[in-house]
Formats: sequence, C-alpha cells, structure tokens
Amino acid sequence: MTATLLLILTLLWPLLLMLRSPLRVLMEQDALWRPGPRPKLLDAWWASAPLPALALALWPGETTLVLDGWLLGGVWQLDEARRPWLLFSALLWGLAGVYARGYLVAEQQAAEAGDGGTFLRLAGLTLLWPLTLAGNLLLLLAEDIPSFYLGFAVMTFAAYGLVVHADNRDAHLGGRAYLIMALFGEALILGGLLWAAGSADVLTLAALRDGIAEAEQGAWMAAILWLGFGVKAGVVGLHVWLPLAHPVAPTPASAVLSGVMIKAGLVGWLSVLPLGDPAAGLEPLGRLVIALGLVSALAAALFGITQRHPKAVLAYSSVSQMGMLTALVGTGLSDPALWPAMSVAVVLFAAHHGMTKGALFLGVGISEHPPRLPAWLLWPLLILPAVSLTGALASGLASKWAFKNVLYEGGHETLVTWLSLAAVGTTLLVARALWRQWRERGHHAIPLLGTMPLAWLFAIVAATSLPLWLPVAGGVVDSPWPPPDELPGLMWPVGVGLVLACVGLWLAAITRRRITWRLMSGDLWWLYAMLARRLGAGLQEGAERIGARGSRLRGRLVAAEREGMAWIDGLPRYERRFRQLAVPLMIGVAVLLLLGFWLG
Amino acid sequence: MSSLFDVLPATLPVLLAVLVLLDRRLLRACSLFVLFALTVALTWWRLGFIWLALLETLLGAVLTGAFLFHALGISPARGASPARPSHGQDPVPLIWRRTLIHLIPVLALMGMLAAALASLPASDSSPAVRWSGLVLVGLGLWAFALHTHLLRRLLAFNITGTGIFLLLMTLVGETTTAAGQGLVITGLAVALLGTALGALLIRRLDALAPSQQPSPVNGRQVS
Amino acid sequence: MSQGWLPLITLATSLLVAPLILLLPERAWRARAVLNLSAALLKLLLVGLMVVGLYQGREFAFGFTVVPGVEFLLRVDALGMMFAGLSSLLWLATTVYAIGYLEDSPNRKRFFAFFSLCVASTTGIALAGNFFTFLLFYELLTLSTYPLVVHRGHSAALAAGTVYLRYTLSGGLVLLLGVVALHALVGDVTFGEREMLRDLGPEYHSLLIGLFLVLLLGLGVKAALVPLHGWLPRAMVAPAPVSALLHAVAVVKAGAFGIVRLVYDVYGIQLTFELGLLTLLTALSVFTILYASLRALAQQELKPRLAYSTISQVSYIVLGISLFGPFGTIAGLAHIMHQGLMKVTLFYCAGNYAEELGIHRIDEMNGAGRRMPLTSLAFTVGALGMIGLPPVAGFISKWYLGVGAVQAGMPWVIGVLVASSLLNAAYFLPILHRLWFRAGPEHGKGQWPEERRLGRFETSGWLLWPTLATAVFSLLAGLLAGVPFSPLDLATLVATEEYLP
Amino acid sequence: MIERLGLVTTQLPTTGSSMMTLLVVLLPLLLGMLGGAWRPWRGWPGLVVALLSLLALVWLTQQIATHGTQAWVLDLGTLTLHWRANGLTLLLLLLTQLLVLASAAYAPAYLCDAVQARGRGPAWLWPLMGLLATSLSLIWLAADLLSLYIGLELMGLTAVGLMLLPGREEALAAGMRYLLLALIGSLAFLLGVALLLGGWGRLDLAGLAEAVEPGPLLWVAMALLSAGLLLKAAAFPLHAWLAPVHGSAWTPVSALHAALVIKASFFIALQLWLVLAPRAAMAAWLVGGMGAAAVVWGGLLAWRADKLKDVVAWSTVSQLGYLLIAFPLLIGTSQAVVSIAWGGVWLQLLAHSLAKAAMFLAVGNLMLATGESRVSGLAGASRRFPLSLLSFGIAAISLVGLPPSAGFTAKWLLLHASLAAGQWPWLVVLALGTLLSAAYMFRVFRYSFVEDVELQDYRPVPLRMDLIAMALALASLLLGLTASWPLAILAIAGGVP
Repeated sequence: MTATLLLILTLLWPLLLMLRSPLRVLMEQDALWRPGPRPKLLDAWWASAPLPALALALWPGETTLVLDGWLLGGVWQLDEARRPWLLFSALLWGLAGVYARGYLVAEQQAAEAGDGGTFLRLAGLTLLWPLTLAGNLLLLLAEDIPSFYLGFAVMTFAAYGLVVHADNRDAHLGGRAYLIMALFGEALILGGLLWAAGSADVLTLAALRDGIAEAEQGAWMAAILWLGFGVKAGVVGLHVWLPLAHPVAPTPASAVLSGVMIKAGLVGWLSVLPLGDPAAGLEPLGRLVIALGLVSALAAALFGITQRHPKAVLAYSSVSQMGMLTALVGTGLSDPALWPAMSVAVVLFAAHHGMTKGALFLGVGISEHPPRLPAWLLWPLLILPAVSLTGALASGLASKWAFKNVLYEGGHETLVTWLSLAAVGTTLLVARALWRQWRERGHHAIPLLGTMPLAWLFAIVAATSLPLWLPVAGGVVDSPWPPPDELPGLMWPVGVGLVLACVGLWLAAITRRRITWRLMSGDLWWLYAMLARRLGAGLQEGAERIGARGSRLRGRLVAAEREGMAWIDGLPRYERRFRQLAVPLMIGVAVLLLLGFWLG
Repeated sequence: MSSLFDVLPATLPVLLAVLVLLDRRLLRACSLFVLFALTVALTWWRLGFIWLALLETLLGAVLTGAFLFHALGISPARGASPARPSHGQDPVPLIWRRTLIHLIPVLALMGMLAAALASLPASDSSPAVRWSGLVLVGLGLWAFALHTHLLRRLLAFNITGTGIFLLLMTLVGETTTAAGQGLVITGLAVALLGTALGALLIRRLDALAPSQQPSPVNGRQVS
Repeated sequence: MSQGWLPLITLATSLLVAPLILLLPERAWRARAVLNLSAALLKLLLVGLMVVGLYQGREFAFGFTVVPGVEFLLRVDALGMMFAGLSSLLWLATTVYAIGYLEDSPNRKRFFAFFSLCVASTTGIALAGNFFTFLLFYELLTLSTYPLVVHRGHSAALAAGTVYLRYTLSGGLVLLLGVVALHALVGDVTFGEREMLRDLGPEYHSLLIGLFLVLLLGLGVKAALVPLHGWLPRAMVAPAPVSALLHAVAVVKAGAFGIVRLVYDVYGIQLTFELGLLTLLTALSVFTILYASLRALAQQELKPRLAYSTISQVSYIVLGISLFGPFGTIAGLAHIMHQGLMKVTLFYCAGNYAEELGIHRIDEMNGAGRRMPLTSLAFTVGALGMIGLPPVAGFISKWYLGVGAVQAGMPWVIGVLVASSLLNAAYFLPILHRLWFRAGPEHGKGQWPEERRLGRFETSGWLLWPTLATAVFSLLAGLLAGVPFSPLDLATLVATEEYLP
Repeated sequence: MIERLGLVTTQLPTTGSSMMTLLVVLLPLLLGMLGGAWRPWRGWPGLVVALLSLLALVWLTQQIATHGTQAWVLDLGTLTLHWRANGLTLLLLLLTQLLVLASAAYAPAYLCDAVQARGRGPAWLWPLMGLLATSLSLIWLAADLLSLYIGLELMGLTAVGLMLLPGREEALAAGMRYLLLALIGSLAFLLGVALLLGGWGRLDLAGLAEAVEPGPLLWVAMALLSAGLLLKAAAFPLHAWLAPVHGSAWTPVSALHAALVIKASFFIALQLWLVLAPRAAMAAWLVGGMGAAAVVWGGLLAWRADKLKDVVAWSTVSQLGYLLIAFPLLIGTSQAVVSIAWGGVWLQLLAHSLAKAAMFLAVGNLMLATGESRVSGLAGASRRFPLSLLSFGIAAISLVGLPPSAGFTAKWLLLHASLAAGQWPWLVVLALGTLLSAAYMFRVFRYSFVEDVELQDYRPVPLRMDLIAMALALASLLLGLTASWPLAILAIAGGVP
C-alpha cells in the first residue's frame, strides 16, 4: 500500500513542484510584468523532485498499480528489473538538481534582483526540469505501452527546453538538432509500437515482446523500434544531436542528458525487443546491431579526440560507450542463450556509465569554477571517474569484467577484442577531455561547502562505489570484482590508451604547433543538413512549378468564367427578338406540339 | 345565284379585311373596319344568328369603332377634325421579305387548321363562311405579326377574332348552338374590352410623351 | 411518450433562440448573453440526460410524416449522441468566446441569431434518424453559416462567402440527388436499417457503388476531402469563433459525420467492404492527409495553416471509418470528438492572439508565450495533440488508427500516420518554438502589430476561459480515455453495436 | 386521371356548400367594389370582412371532406355550365384567398407610402383585385370550357388592368404589349375550343374526356389551346412580355400576378392535357423541354439582372419551368409515378406562389426603404432592414428549394418522380435550376452584406408591410415540413382514384 502511494507520489511530486512557481506567480496578478524583485525559483523544494523516486527505489518489495481510466489502461509497476534503473536515475537527477542550484546561482541572483528576461528563462528551466524528470520516471515505471510512450515523449520534448536554456546561437542549433532527431525517433517508435501492438493486439510491454517474437514480420518491427530508440541511444548515424546538444546545455542538464536520458533509449530496447528469446529469430538483426554498435564505439572515439570543448568530447565518449552497450544488446539478439547473464552486465554497465558520465559532466563545471580545494586533491578527484570510465578502476572495472566474463563464456572473443579497442578509444577521449578541462580551468574559487561541490563529490563517491549498492536483478552480484589474474586482460587497453595519449601530448608539445584541422562537432549533422537543404530546395522548386501550373490553370479558369459571364451578360439582347416574334413563336409552339401529338 | 348569295357575304368581309389591314391611312382603315363589322353582322344574320348580328353591330361596329376613333384622337364631341394630322398617315412599311417571312407561320397555322377541319364533316349551311373565317384568322395573325403600330395591331386582333367567331359558329351543331353563342358573345365582349383598353392606352401614351418626335403612337415600336 | 419530446426540445433550445435574439434590440447585449448562455447550458443538460438514458437502454424518437413515404425522424443513438454532445459542449464554450470576441462590434444580433441557427442545424444533424432529416439540417447548416462567413462584409469576406456557397450548395445538391435516388430505390432509409441495401442482391451492386460515389461526393465537400476542399482555407476570413465552430464541429464535422452515417448506418460496413469502397475511402483520406499537411507547411499565416491542418485531421475520421474492423471505427468516431476539442482550442488561441496582440502571421509570434502564457499553453496542448503526442487526445485517435490499420491488413497506413505526425510536427513545432523560445517584443525586440489590453489577465476573461477549458478537455480526453463517458468510451459503444450483430 | 381532378362524381351538392361556393366566388368582387368606393387607407377593416370568405371556404372544406367531391350543373336555357369542387380546387381557392387577402392588407400602406394617391389608379385597385379573385375562383371551379374561357378572359383583362394602374410610361408600354399578347393567347384558346366544340359537340370536361378520340382534330385543338395558354403563362419562348410588365407594376399587384395569374393558365393547360390527352407522352416531353429551357434561360437572366424586380420576375420564368416538367411526369407515365408527381406539382405551385408573393412584397419593402430599384442599391441593407431581408431570404430558400422549405419538399417529390419514371433529363434540369436560383438569390444577399458603405438616408417601411411579407415567407417555409397537410387536402374527396 505504501509502495503504491510512493509510486504515485514519485510521478506526482515533480509535477506538483513544477506547478508551484507558476501558481505563485499567478496568485499575484501581473507579477509577470511587474518590475522589481522576484521569488526564488531554485529552492530546496525544487531540488527535492526525485526524492520520492529514490525512496521508492529503496523501498523493499515489488508493487503494481493498475489504472483503468488512465489512457488506454495504465499499468505502472516496480519490479526487480526496474529497480536499478530507477535508483541510479533518481540519484543522478537529485545530484544534478542540487548541483544546478549552485551552478545557476548567478542567474538566480540576477532574476531575484529583477532582471525580467533572466527570470523568465530561469522559470522555463525550473518548469521543464521536473517535467523532464517526471517523463523519465514514468518511462521507467510504465508497463503499459501508452504510458511508456507518454513518458518517453514528455522527457524528450521537455528536455528541449533544457538544451536551449542558454538562448544563444549554438544553443538553438543544438536544440534544433536535438528536436529534429528526436522527432524522427519518436516517429519510428510510434510506427513500430503501433505495428507491433496492433498485430498482437496487446497493451503491455511484456506482451509486446512476446508479440514481436511471434509476429511474422517481427524482424522489421524490431528493426524499426531499434532504430527509433537508437536515436536516443546515439547509435552511429543517428547520434548527431548528442555532440551538438550536450555542450550547449547547462552542465547539470548535460549530466542528466548524458547520464540518464540517453539510457532511455537503452531502456526502450530492453523493453520492446525480444531479447533472449530464441524463438524470435532475430539473429541477423543482432549481428547488424553488434556491427553498428562497434562502429559507433570506435568512430565516435576517433572523432571525439579532435574536439576542443570538453563537453563535446564527453558527448562523443557517450556515443562511444553507448556503442559498446549497443553491441552488448546485439548479442542478446544474436545469441539469445547468453542474454540472462548478459542482461545483468548491461544493467551494471549502463548504471556505471550513467553515474560516471554524470560525475564527469559535473566535473566540467567544477573545473570551470573550482572550489577551495588544493589542486593535488582537486585534479585526482576529477581524474578518478575518468579512470573508472576507462575500466581500470572501481565500477568501470567491475562492469567491464561483468560483460567480458559473459562474452568469454559465450565464446565471443572477437567481440571482446573490438570492445577492448573501443576502451582504448575511451581512454584517449577522457584524456583529451581532461586535457581540455585543464587548459580551460577557471580560477575563481567557490566555497567548498556549496551545493555544487558537494553534489559533485557525492556523485564521484556514488559512481565509483556503484557495484556495492546497485541492486542488479537477483540482488547485488556476488563478487563484482574480477580475480587478479584477469586484470592484465582488462587493463591493457587503458595502458595502450595512456601511452597513445602521452605520445600525442608529446607530439603536440614538440611540434609546438596547434593542430589546425578541426572537425566540426556534430559530424554527420552537417551532411544531413546539406542533404535536407538540397531536398528542401528541390521540393520547393517542385512546389513552385506545381503552384505555377496551378495558378496558370486557375487563371485560365477565371478567364473562361469571365468570358462565360460576358456571354451571359449579352443574352438579354435576344430578349428583343422574343418580344417581337411572340406570335410566330406561339404558332411555332403549336406546330411543334402538333408534331408531338402526331408522333405519339 | 344562290351560290353567289352564299359566297358574297363570305368574301366581302375578307376583302374588307384586306383593305383594313393594308390601308396606308389609319383613319380610312378604321372606317373600313366599321364597315367590315357591319358586313360580318350581315353574315351572322344570313346564318340565322340574329342575336349575334345585333351584338356584332353594337359591340363590333359601333362601340369598337368609337374606341378606335378615340384612339385616333377623334371624338364625336369635338367633331371630325383629328387632333393630330399625323394619325391619319401611317405608311405601312411593306418590305417583301419581311412580309413573306411572316407569312410562313401563318401558313403553317392555316395548314394545321385545314387539316383539323378536313376531318370534320363539311359545314352543312355555309362552307364559304368557314373558309372565309379561316382566311380571316390567317390574315389577322399575319398582319398582327407584321405591323408594329399599336392601332393596326388592335385592328388585326379584331379581325382575327372575328374570323374565329365565324369559324366557330360554322362548327357548332344544332345542339350546341347555345354554347357556341356563349363563347362568341364572351369573345365579342372581350374583344371590345381589349380594344377599349388598348385605345385608352394609346391615348394615354400619347398624352404622356407629347414632345417626342415623331409622335409616340406612330413611332412606338411595341413588338 | 414524453421521452420522444426530449430530442425535439433539445433541437428547439437553439432553434428558438434564433428568433428570440432577432427580437431583442441590438444594444441589449446583456440579455442576449444571458439568453445564449442559458440556452447553451440547457442544451448541454438535455444532451446529458439523453446520454444517460442511452446508457440505460432507453429509446428516444420523434417523428412525423412529411409526405407519404418520407418521414421526419429525430432519434437518439450513440453515434448521434457523440456528435450532439460535442456540439453542445463546444457551443457553450464558443458562445462565451464569441461574446467576448465580438464585444463592441456591429451586427452582433445577426451574428448570434445565425450562430444559434447553425448550432441547431448541427444538433439536427446529430439527431437525424434518417437520410431525409439529415439532408434537411445539412442544407440548413449551409444557409446558417453563410451569414457568419460573410459577417465582416468586406470584399474578401464576400468573395469567400461566394466560394463557400458554390462548393457547399453544389455538394448539397449532389447529396440531394443521391438521397433521392436512394429513396427511389429502397424507400425511406432509417439510419441503422442496413439490411435494406444488403438484401438487394448482387445485380444491384454496380448501382449501389455509383450511388455511394454520388453521396460521397456530396458529403465530401463539407468534409473537405482533397479535391473538394477549396472553400475551407478561404472561409478563414470569418471571425475566430466562426472559424472555430466551422472547423471543430459544424461544417467540416457535418460532412465527416455524414460519411460515418453513410458507411455504418446506411450501407453498413460489411456491404461497403464487400463493394470495395473502403479501399477507395482509404486512398482518398490518405491522399488528403498528406496533401493538406504539405499545403499547411507552406502557409505563412496562422489561420490558413490551421485550416489546412483541419483538412488533414478530418480525413483521419474518414481513414478510421475506412479501416475494416472495430479499432478503425473507434478511431474514426473518437477522433470526431478529439479533433473538435483540439482544433477549437487552436482557433480560440489564434483568435486571442489576433485580438490581444494583432498577430496574424506566424513570424509575428516570437515570444508571445511570455506575453500570453496561458493562451500559449493551450495552443501548445492543441498543437501537441494534433501531432499525436500523448497525453493529448490526438494520441488516442492515432493509436487506434494504427491498430485498426494493422487489423485491417493495411500496415502501410501506419507509415502514413507517422509521416503525417512528422508533417504536423514540422508545421506546429516551429510555432511553439517561436512562442516559447524566441525573443520577441516582450524582450524588447520589435513590437506587437496591434496590442490591446483587453482584461485583467493576459486577455479578456471571456476569451481566455473557454480556451483553457477546451484545452483541459482535450488533455483529459486523452489522459483519462479509459473512464466511462469519455469520447473513447462512447466510440467503443458505437463500434460494438456496429460489429456485434 | 380525371378522378384526381374531381371531374367524375356522383355527389349532388348540398345547398349549404352551393351557397358557400357562391359566397367564396362573389364576396371578393363585392368587397372590391366597396373598396373602390371607399378607398380604405387602412387594411384592417376590409381584412376582417374578407375573413368571411375565408371562413366560408373553411366551411366548404369541411363539407367536402365529409361529403366528397361536389359538382354543380348550371342550366341556363340550352347552355349548361359545370362547376366542381374537390381537394385540389379547395387548395387553390385557399391559396387564392390567402394571397389576395395578404395583398389587400399590404396595399393600403403601400399605396400611402409609394404612390401618394396619384391619379385615379388606387381607386381602381380594389375592384380589380376583387374581380381578379373572382375570376381565379371561377377558373379553379370551372369544369367546362365555356366557364374556363370566361374566367380566363376575365382574369386576363383584369390582370392587364391591374398592371397598368401605375400609369407610368414604361408601365403603359409593357402593359400594352401584355394586353395584345394576352388577347392573342385567348384567341388561340378560343380557336381550340371551337375545334373541340365542332368535333364533339360538347364543352364539359368530363364528357369530353369520354368522347374525344385521338386524331388530327384533337391534336390541332390541343396544340392551339396549349400554345395560347403557354403564352399567357409565360412559358419559355413566349415569356418575353413578363419581366417588363413587372418592372413597373405595383408591388402587391406583381405579387398577385406572379403567384396566381400565371398559375391559372398553367392549371388550365395541365387540366386539359390530363383530361383530353392523357397519353400524349411525346408532346408532353416537348412541353417539358420548354420548361427546361425556361429554367435555364430565366435563371441566367435573373442572375445577371440589374434591377431587383427583374431578378424576381425572371425567377418566375425560371420557376415556371419546374411546373412545366409536370407535363412529362404526369402524362403517359405509370400510376406510381403519377401518384408521386401529383403531390409534387401542386406543392411546387403552392410553394412558388407563396414564396414569390412574399418575395415581391419583401422586394417592394426594400425598394421603398432604400429608394433604389437596383440590386447594388441594397448595400448595407442587412444591417438596416433585417426584417425585410429576412423575409426575402426565407422566400429565397423556398424558391431555391433548400430544406426545410416547401420548395424543397416539392423538389424532392419531383426528383423522386423523375427517377421513378426513369426520365433522367429532369434531374439535370432541376439540379441546374437549383444552382442558378441559388446563384441569383445569393447575389442579392451578397450586396446586402456589404458593410463599407456610407449611410444614406432611408425611410423605414411600416412594420405591418414587413410582417405580411414575413408571414407569407414563413408559410412557404413551414409548408415544407407540414407538406402532409396540403397533400391531405389534395387527397380528400376524389383526389385519389
């Protein structure tokens, strides 16, 4: 009972908090236009939005809530499969929220002082942040398809406001890329869900998975759904919004975007694809997914190291990491027998990446506004999650071991090798990111006990200790750490990466020449944009041609109408003849009628 | 002799009608019309319809004639001098082509009538009257279509009407004479009323536009 | 027997208001407002009574013979009640809105009289029990909307009125011919007596197909199916409440509703399917959906864009009908209500922008969300619903359409739906972006075309509250689609009746 | 067919109904005389007295509903006249009384407003109107050709006289033309009657119906009769006198003329055809073709007409075309078709009469109020004369044949009959007619909705004039849904075989 209430509260609480400030503004009439001091928007209440979710994730026992009146029949549930997702998502959202209170303090002060524009911008953020959160939580908790899709859509579209918060050119470019790609994703998801759910006539995700497995054209449905969620998860080719949107968003928003929201794509895959179902017959798709995942992982790494903005580098790193996850999900399709074990590893990896990437993003803000900490303490703390991400330490080590172990057992050595190569890339990327952070480090120290540093520190702790507290399905993994003899096999990519990074650094140092060639972040986006422009121009031309033809036709019709009118206007001239010839006409009528009578 | 006695009352109206319709001077045409009506009355008397003869004299000749003269602007009170000399002169614009063209429908009508009459038993009393009636109808209609002058059209109408009356009365049998007479009397009254109305109208039109040249009655093309 | 009078009284509530309004002097706007609103409320109440009665299985019918063999029949069934409910609900909202919108403008008396007449015709269409009665009110609708369309009396309005009449009167005429032919074939066609045509035998099938096409041609004009849609974008010159009503309930819906009646209650879905006419409807509606969306994309002004969007959205109804199977039916019927609510919201918003800020073009809307947050919020709800995003009602329609398409064995229709969603997004999201995320006059960039301060809130309360109410309704219709008496529930009721013998 | 016309009856008339019939026929004439003597400037006193004849008519209806068709044989020496009264007759009598009453009530205010008692015209109006009513009643009641001829001539001359009353020049010229053509028309009629009389020696319709046999004589007679009547009824190629005559006539006179006088000729023609040539399908098709041409021609000219009254007058030409379609639908078709078309034709006649009268009155009001006779002079009228325009609009609905008007119901029946008879062309004609009539009617409205026009001075017309127009218009509208009521009257006593 309590769990059910908590479940409702989880979703309701962020919405209530969201409505709080506009209601407050509405209470005082004209508050929107009145100059003068404004209420504080980012208060502690605001940051408390994910607390019920956290409580729910920690509450023992499973719960299911069935709402008949909701959409097409709502089923929300918390089970062991959902618990880790909910836990790390809520945690990261909470930390990012707390962090945001510090990060946005300047804007907050400006708004309170009466800067109307800033106030409204900030108000937008305070409205959309809890909304995005609510969408994210709903998507995690929903078992019925409409609620799931609702959560997904709410999260996607509300996050647009977070991306464009800065309200400058880059932000709008990032926002546009984000929105357009997200729309394509939504469209594909909607199409796939409709197709699959319609064929099987089901409304829950579990039934949907079975339905796809049984459906005749299940492979196509799965492919469409995979692509749809792939936009969010940053599959290669569909990832272009990530490096454009992440750097422009406020840092806490980047953290949740990269840490939690792109995981929604993964959650989507896990929710709708018949993973581990040998009857599904999706092996070809699985192989394709693995290949694309690997391409994603490697290409993103190669491209990412050319970037200058640390957040862009980190965004590419997210693409790369998600590529690795994609490949792992692909094994669930191509080798269903492996999936039960693999799913645990995937969850662990995803949570690890989410938390660690969150901590890294938060760290970018920290390096810009360093707290009063000595550099020897500050920089190792900044480096720690990076090393963890490469898989050399802490949660990274544990998660890497988890999936390698499974892959070795399944006999996928080649895949492991490729993944290791990707890990080399990851090492290079984080090195590059840290290097850029170092180069762009700030000097104005902020107090250590502010919300920002504290949230960051807590994030590092939580990220590194992840395997210890994450309740992966069936309880915490017995022994998350690899046996020591496996360590070299796990460590070598990091070593190689470090060596390469040092070589790069050294080369840069000795040539003393700036690497001038730089690739625009967003890579394929520009290609897409150009193609779209071409297509648009072509369409426009075609439309104009059709329009011209239409207007010609219309002109001709109008002319014909005018002619017809003129002709009709001329008709009365015959009237005179009728008048003059009335008697002969009468006789004529009589003769005609006689003829008629005669003929019958 | 008897055939002549038969034919003469039948042909005389036709001759007179031709004169009435084609006379170049209106005054003379009107006068001739009175004469025409009188001969028709004679025909009625010859056929044995005394009542009709009387009515024709009264309505057809006297009253209609009076109204026609009134239309010309001649009233008994003011003597015989026409108010407008132009009324006396109305040259009939006889263009042969027009005349012939207007003859076509009239001929068609007469053909129709002839066909219808052919299927009836021949008139026992006076076949000549029947044919003269037929000719009068044709003549009147032809003139009606041809002329544009209002008074001439009135004349043409009256002649057509008379032709129809003659035709009608040669068609009725013994039993239906009363019905026939009823129809003819109604027709006569209507013709008189129509003529009267027309005559008044002509006068009124004349009075309304006195300045127009030529005088509206003569120049008016009511078609 | 007293129940037979209920439909008649419902009809009379708005029909009799028209002469009463004409009798009131032009200046008596308070009395007029009270009259209008009380009639609207009364009608809503009566329709509510009938809906409850319907759920309890009671019969309401009123009829008399006009000429031998032709009957005037008002009857309550679930389908009609859906439409009547929608029209009475939106009438109330639109009346409130129109009172605010037309404040201090000339000819209000005439406007409200014809407005009532228009709603009476809509109610009549909903309650019509046979094709003759339907036709009666269908034509009456044309007549009563013409003065509304030309209300402003300038040359553009008059030209639009002429175009409107050309289309609708020709359509009405074709419909008349079709109905008479049907009448000559089988006699009085009471809605629901589907066996009359079904029992005719195969030798009549080609005749039936021809008749169907004629009737469809007649109904398609008002439903604005694509080659027949030309009047709709031009009718935009009418005042906003009229546009709202035209698009949401009255004219466009009358056409769509007529097609629903034609397919379900005259021919019967089974016969229509056997004659192969459903495929035709599908093709027609799919083409309309895509074509109109593309045209909407090219519009630079707000109301024409909404107009093309209407053309596209109304075809969803036809599409739903054309998908053989209960889900398609539910989708089509529910969308009658859903589209009405969402589109009326959008038009109210367009009216609010025009009245308060003088905005007509899309590129003037920058930053309007900060000046008029509630209106913009309502607009956002409507637009998202049009795109088909949950939890707005449009999603429910789209969901059922998709499922219906799969069940009808036409999964490719999903592709059309998705494409349409994308196109909808392509023409609505830029507006939303401008509203909320672009800097505009409120930020000191440029100024509003013609700003007025109409009320204490962002605009006059008369304009604002109906807008918010319909927005909330369209949200709730989606969010709580599963509760009893929701549009979806009613549609399901109708569909079950249709498919269960 | 002759049963429908009430020509076959065994019922002897009751004394009461004979009295009432005489009252109905003669009272209008009497009242007209009185009116001419007193020249009422207020409509109400006369109206109250005139209600008497209406009451008599109601009583007569009651009688006939109970006793069936009544026939009178008047022996005047060797001359016998035949009258009869059945459902159809009653309906037409009712219509006549109603319209004459409405015009009479309308006239005083109109004369006061528009004419200002110029000349002796107004004094003549009342007796002529009375005479018109009497002659029309005679036509409806007559069952022999002599009575018909008398009624027809009386009506024709009266109508000409009424049209001439304004005394303006253009009125006189048009009136003269009308007079001459009407006279020619009656001559043709008389010629036809003469042939019939000569051929079969009798004039009563019932007797003729049995006696006549097809042959050249009958055909020629019918051709002449029809041609004369069609000329008087302004059927298509013979319509040219109509519009100019209306252009300058007084409004109430125009209303009566378009509503009743033309219909009388049509009624006689249809009756003769049904009685004498009930199987002449080919000739009937020709008449139908004339009707079709009339619909199109009248519609086109009404559409482009410049003056308001011309629009209405041309619309009469067009609408008469609908009625002419009755010929091919009623003649030579099966019983099923006839039973549908019968109601349709008379309903159309009723609808058109009421609507056209209402429209003329409304147009008269508008012209008086704006002082403009042109359509474009109506700009802004919708704001200033809503009532007049509304009555015009309601009448227009009926004329166009849009539901729920009587015009619509009639059109429905005609369409149904055409379909049932398999005569497709009439569908097209009716459709075209609807579109054209909508085009010219809404053209008028279009002008009235124009807003940006400077306010010129105008004189509001008395409310009573508006109310009368409105009442007639409403009657034509309401008859649409209550069509079963006139059809029931049609059906009583001999209406249905």
